[in-house]
Amino acid sequence: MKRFLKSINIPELIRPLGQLVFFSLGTTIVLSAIVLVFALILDRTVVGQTLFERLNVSLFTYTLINLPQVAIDGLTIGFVYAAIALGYTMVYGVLEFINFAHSEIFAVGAFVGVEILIALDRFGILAGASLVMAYVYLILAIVGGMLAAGGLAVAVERVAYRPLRHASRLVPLISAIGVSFLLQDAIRLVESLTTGQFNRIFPTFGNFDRRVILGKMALGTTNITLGVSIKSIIVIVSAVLMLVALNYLVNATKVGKAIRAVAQDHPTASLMGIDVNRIISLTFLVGGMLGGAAGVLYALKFTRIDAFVGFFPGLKAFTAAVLGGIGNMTGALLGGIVLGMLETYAGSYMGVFTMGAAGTEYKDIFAFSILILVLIFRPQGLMGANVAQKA
Amino acid sequence: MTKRFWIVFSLLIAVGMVFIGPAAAADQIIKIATQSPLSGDNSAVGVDIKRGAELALEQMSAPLAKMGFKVELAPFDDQANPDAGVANAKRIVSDPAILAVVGHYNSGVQIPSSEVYHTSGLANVSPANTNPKVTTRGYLEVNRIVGRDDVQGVVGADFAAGKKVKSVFVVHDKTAYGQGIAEFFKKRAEEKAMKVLGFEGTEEKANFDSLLSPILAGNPDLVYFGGMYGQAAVLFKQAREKGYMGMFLSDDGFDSTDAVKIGGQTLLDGAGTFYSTVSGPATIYPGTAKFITDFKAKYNASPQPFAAQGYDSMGISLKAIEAAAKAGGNKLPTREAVSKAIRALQDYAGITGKFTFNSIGDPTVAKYFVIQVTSPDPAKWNDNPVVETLDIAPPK
Amino acid sequence: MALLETTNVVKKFGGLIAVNRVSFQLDAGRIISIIGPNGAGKTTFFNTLTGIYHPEEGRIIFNGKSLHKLRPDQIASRGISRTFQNIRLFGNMSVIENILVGMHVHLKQSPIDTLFHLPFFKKEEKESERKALELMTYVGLKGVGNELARNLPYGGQRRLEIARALAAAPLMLLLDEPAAGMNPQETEDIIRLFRRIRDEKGITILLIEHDMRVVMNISEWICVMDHGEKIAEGTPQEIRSDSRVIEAYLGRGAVAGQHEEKIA
Amino acid sequence: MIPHFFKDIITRLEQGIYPHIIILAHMVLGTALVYTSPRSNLAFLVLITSFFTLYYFKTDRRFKLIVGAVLTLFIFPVVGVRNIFYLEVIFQISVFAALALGLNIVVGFAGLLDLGYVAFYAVGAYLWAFFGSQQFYVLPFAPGTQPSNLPFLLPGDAFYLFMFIAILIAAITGILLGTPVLRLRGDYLAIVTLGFGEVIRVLANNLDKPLNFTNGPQGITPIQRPTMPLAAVDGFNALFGGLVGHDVSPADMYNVMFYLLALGVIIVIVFVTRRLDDSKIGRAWTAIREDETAAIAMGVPLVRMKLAAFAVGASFAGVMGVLLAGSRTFISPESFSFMQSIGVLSMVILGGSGSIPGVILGAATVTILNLQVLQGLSLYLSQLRQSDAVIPIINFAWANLSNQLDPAKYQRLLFGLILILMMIFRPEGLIPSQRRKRELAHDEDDNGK
Repeated sequence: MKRFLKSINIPELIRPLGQLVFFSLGTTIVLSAIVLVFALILDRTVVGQTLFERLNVSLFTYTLINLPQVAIDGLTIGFVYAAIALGYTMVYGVLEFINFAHSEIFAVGAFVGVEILIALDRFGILAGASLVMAYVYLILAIVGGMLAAGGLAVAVERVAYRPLRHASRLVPLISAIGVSFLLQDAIRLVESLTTGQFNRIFPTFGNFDRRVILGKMALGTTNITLGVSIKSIIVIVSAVLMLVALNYLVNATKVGKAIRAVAQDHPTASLMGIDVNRIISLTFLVGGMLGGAAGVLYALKFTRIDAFVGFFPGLKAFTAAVLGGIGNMTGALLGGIVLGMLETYAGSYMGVFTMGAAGTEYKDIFAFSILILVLIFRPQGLMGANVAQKA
Repeated sequence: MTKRFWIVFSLLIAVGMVFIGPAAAADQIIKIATQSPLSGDNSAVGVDIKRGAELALEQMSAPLAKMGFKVELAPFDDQANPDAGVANAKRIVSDPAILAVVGHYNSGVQIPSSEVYHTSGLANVSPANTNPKVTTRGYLEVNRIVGRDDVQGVVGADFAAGKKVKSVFVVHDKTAYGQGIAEFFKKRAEEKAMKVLGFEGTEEKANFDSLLSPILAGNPDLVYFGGMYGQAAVLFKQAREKGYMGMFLSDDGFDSTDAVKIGGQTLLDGAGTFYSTVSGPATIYPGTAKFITDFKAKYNASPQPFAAQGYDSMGISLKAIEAAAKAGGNKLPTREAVSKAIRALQDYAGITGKFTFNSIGDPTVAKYFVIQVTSPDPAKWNDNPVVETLDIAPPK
Repeated sequence: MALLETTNVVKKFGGLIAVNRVSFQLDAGRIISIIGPNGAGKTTFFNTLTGIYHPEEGRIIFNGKSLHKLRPDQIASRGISRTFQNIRLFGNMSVIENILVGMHVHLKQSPIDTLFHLPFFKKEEKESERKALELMTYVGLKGVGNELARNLPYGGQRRLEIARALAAAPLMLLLDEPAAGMNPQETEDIIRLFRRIRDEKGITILLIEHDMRVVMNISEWICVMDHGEKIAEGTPQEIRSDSRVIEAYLGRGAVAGQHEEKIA
Repeated sequence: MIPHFFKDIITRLEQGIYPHIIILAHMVLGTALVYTSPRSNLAFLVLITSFFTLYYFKTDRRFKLIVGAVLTLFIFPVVGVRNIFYLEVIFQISVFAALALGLNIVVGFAGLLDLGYVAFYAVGAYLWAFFGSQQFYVLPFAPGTQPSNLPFLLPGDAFYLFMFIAILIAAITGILLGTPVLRLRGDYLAIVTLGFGEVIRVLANNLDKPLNFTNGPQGITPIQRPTMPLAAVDGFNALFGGLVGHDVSPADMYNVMFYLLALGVIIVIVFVTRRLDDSKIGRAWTAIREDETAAIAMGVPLVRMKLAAFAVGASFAGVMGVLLAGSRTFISPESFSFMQSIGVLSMVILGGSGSIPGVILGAATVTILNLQVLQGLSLYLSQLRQSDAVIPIINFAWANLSNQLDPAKYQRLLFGLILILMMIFRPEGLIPSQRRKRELAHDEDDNGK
């Protein structure tokens, strides 16, 4: 036991936790400050007046009181993005290749997880499950989703990417886009033939939908509750666990060392006796498993999934990976959090600040604009990529 | 290599053609097309529109058969996509045997597709399209047997006013349908002196957090959603989870068992969930008992919303073709004659009401319902009680 | 006046200093070699000269004008042409088209000329085709104008790359290991070609080379780099006997004579 | 030996007068089949494949031109008005061929993977949709609440002018979008253009407030068509009335007109593409595609040349957008989704990026697969479902087949398969691009051949 404990590299386990707290707090503070400054400025203008007429509260108070909830929401979705982004970043770090199909691998994970739960539900197992068993079933679904997604990722790499590894950069990317489209319809085909349905809905069980109330605040004539639902907590905790585990795998194990070696230089790594193909498969496996777990968590959080469920989260997660510095794991984390926060802050306040002229419908444009701005002005991302372009 | 491939390919096709020969053109065949989403998101409803029409064709084509016509159904899948709808429409009008189209679930598809029907003089009876523009273009060929969004939005707002709603937040799904209905709701709500705290469109299907924060801050008496259940139910569920306890109101896009599968108990909490619709559950119509039994017998499933309307649209088409054929001396009627015959029908007794069309193709009186969600069990969706029924003539 | 003058050029990659304060002068009409062990920063130095990298510090003056912050294509139009260490031809274009791309900066045809095949366009295309064929003959590629570049034999590809570089009518030609992978006969031929280019066209040549026979045979001046720094400079004779060069290049205890044949 | 025997026949068929006969025979056979069974997909396939015989068999240029003109200007319109669906198929092939040719400049020539190409199509479509409809007067109204009987902003004949304006506007949009992003590496560029495509679609969806420019998701309708001179209809009827069998209505004639317009645009595009390809600009694009670093070192201004490719490609899409708005009379954001971009991309990849005949073949194949084969299969399956047919042995009743199994809906599968299979097995496409052979007269002389 002691030897086992000794073999665990404690700092490597804890380091990402510290980074997490730091990034989350930092982003929250910066964004909150920006929003508050805007609110202060706009409060005197017609924007503040309109809001006052409607809700009988000043724009600044409105902004301030909503802030904690917005921050929590932003953080939750941020962690979802971060978990998906890790899949992009792992593959990019090793192969310098954008795995466009990762979003569908994520979707497959979500579908398998949800199908497992629906099957359990059909046998009436879920309805009567105790709280502990509910969590066991959830974990079962997550594991199922991870295995399916991981396996699929490996298969896709084998079939559609490996034969193209030495072609020019765009060739595997086009193939990946093809895989992405193919998988979307494949999911639909399988779902429609087996279930006749197009949407799948995460069954209601356990206490996941309950909300932990953290506080109540008066806003004009109404009361705002500050809270976080249990499923959001599950999402955050699982995402953190995944990040920590992945970080440990890559930075403190032998396999991780091999992965890093392959990322540095394929030929040299193979000269050192590393089976490059196996490591690449492993990378896809790990990336896919993370994506699959994220998929099930996504379904848990948002209830309804369809075959195209992966597209937007996938694109956002890719943005997050680029934002943080693609190829860099900590960067993916930071990117996910920053993007989730930015998006939620923008979505929550833009409508109020522009008097309804540009509301949440511009949320996605916001994410794309960030992607474009980052790529233009800081293509290496916030943290800086650990892979330089091979000239 | 490639060249030879093409030669062989072309030759093969040519030879094949010689063997198949020109398909024998069977005269005296009458086809009635359906166009609805048979696949994809809206397919549950779309398939049942087709099934309703199919059932009607089976049961009511006897008079035409007696005249020596073989009546066939030609179902098309518009995929809820305007491009697919228009391409199908061109295909449909190019088949001279097709004399009428029952169709479209989505107004966004019906409007461009019916331009094609219009130019070819092909009659179209719509079982479900509620956008005003469907008929306000004034085409002779285009008719519908349901109400209109500009009325349905008003029905919703009037219902809300009746429930003493003082403030409302309006959300829509950024589709032609959802936004249209929401705009009319908003207009009427303002007339009724309700405070419209916000009017937002969103394509988001999962994460409504950022949309919910202004809703929660404003804490309106009612949240109105113009659009489909897939978004509405998720939004409502998330709103409840965040502590909103007011009333939800949506439109006939909400009418699907999946809505309650998603929302579950949350739809029943607080001030409850209601939706307005132009198509009540089949059970509510006087003549539908037999339809439901027949439908269940044939398809082994309960009819989805608009199945009965599909049945009636087909019935109207058959009746009009019969009338036109009789007027033409039992000969195959022209498309124009069929279109005119539909407009000429008086008090056609369908299972969802008596239909007479006005000069632009709206029914002279249409029924509107407001239904409350009372059970979290998807199986009991059709038992949800109708809390209000209105007969309203289309606006001038 | 020097054709090319660099002063304290520094190029870093993150923490790694690839080129460290290199100052260097090159007079017009000479043939100069840069040598140094692998990773000495020679190619990086080339890339800073041609604008692929921008140096963090220092000045590069070419033909009396600074090349500061210029893009590679702008530098090319100022009269610096180059070849690459690993041949970088446009493989799926024909030989003649490769050369025509080299002439890009000198072609004046406008889109209007192009679309309507105005007389000027026809004249220019004809003229440039003639020049391209001349260049092919000049470098010893004949009758392969319509071959795809990737189908040429290795030596032919090297020659084509030189022809393409010459097509831009440069003042200075940068050659990155032009003799790599050639047999002695081919090497002999190509050295003769370089001399002709310099003598007949008056083009200054700066080359990186590992093959000491080539270097000693052709260079009028040699500049030695190691670890990003210039450690020596001089005539071939001086370099041959420079102790620092021998140490850097051959490692301690090596005997120059044994390794002269081929040092890699 | 049988293969030998075939080889002999084929070699003989490729010589002398035989190609002419084969081409004509194929064309006449196709026409006859379509004429006798106007509702058969197969017959139509025979007719449309006569283009391939025309393309593949070596005959003199004039013969090809004449046969091509007869096919496109005479047979297709006549066959098309007899069955409007064919005209729709031919029109869609033309539209997609034009789009694919435009994308081909960006992807095939310059090697820039643009996943948001449909954005420029949208720009053109919305340009005419705005100016050729009542939308200008709808600006202050929320979608769906405008009064009826608003006037049109511009007369329908401004359509022709806007085909040219669209070239300009789309090209400018291409430059505006391209300027910030064309420095990016290929794979990043792909993702960013995808983002741009989505941004344009979301904008079209959302620019209904504060001022109602696009009418949001409701889309803009009606959009004006240019006036059709009565003489055209009468003339067509006088000339072809006998062949068609019935008088053509102006509505049908519009379809013919838009088809001919699309054809005209394609001819212009092919002309421009070929001229550009054989010039300094085309060589620069190919050089960039082959090796950016080498190209820029040779003095090719990278960003400017990429922008040129973007602008030229965009302008083609812009024109087709105007045409689409005019022919559909209805435009909504749904028509400009990411899937459309991928559809056009798969046409380019399937046919052979950089190859003009290849890209046209790709567009035709994918469109026919989409509109005829997949939909034909769907119709066939739905007939089977209605019937009592049973698969023997496994005893599966077709009626029980899921309604969701509808091949027409599986376009993504089709596009995906095309992209993957082509990348793995034939990345150069069905008809690979070929560099023009120059007539290097005196080079050959030198060589003494």
